[in-house]
Amino acid sequence: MHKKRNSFIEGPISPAFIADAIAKHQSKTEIGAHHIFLGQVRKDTIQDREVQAIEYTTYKDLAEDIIAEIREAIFAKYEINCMHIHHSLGKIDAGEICFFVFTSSKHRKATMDACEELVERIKKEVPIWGKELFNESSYQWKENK
Amino acid sequence: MHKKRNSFIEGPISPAFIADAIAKHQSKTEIGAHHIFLGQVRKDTIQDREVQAIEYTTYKDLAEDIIAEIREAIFAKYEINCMHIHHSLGKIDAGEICFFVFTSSKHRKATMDACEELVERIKKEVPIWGKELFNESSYQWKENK
Amino acid sequence: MKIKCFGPLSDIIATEIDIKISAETVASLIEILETQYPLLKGKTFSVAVNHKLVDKDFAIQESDEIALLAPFSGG
Amino acid sequence: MKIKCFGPLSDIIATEIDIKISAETVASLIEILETQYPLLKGKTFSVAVNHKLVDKDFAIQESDEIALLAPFSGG
Repeated sequence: MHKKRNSFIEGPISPAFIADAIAKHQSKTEIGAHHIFLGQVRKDTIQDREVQAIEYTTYKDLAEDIIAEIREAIFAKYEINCMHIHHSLGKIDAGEICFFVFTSSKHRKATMDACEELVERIKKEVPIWGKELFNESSYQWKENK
Repeated sequence: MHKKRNSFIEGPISPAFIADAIAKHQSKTEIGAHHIFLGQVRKDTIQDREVQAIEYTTYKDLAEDIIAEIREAIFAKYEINCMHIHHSLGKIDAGEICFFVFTSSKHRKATMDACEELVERIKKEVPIWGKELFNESSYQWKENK
Repeated sequence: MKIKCFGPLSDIIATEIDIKISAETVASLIEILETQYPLLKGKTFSVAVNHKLVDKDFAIQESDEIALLAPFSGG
Repeated sequence: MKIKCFGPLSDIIATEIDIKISAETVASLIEILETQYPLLKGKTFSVAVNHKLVDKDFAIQESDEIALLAPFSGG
């Protein structure tokens, strides 16, 4: 059985957290290429109202299982050395980072493809919901296209 | 005329430098997606000799012109908000980062494609050379496939 | 029966309800919920039973944890 | 004439030489260099004159900065 991982972080993902994740790979000298995707909360204007923040919730028990399945599938499909997936929960202000996907491998092609597929699959398959918060306590539920 | 940029950094690119580049984008709230590529020096074994470091040189006057042309072409081709390109010069030890490409845009597809094309074009078109240093002062010139 | 509701479904029902419902399958449970919460009708969602995604004809028991999952919007 | 050599070409010639050569084009310059540095023969490289990539029939002058560029290997 796979060890259950904690893919969720309360609050925004800080640049320092990302730097730390990068630094941890410097002893892995078989790695030649890293690919990082970062999702940042946009201050979209929707019918004259500005998105101030997105509040994320998940159904954690199911989400971690699905992320574990996706990880396994990506490791089986691409020759990559490691992958890291982090998603924020709670209120993330516009301009802050809420999603961090990090793949590493010997050569760049595999890391790029793995990173891209991970991002697509997580957005589509993992039970996470975003609530776009406007001024004055109004909101609308985010929809992924 | 485009302002000449300094794309080169003496020595390795530190995780803190990358974190700083990410943090600078948090005020740009129209951005929804960042893509980062990092090249890391591999400790390859070539005919029983281990690569300890790569020493990078460039022909700077020409390199900056070519990078500026590539930037312009990528901005024309993809809907992206910004891009950053950094390459190390001098001796970069195995495990350290020597190449950093960073693209940002409203939606993820454009950032991914722009980042991938930037990496390919820079490796192919920019006059940079890597010398793979082994133990005991022997070396061989790196070849891009 | 414990039912958790996620995303916009939590606005229609609640984040969690514990109600007496005698339903043998997911499909019959949804039918009953639709009469109690008419706004649920026509909504797209998936269902998990005890943390596993299941089909509409999946058999359920009083002790199960049911989750109604609106379309995901992470990232 | 100042000639800079990059990558493996710097091992064959030097990182920079300043030599008297009367050559009117890049092609004739290369021909002369190949007689002085026989290891240059058969090597693939591109040529820049005053920081611009040029073809082999490009006309050159004594005051130009010539650069011989081995295949690139950045990244």
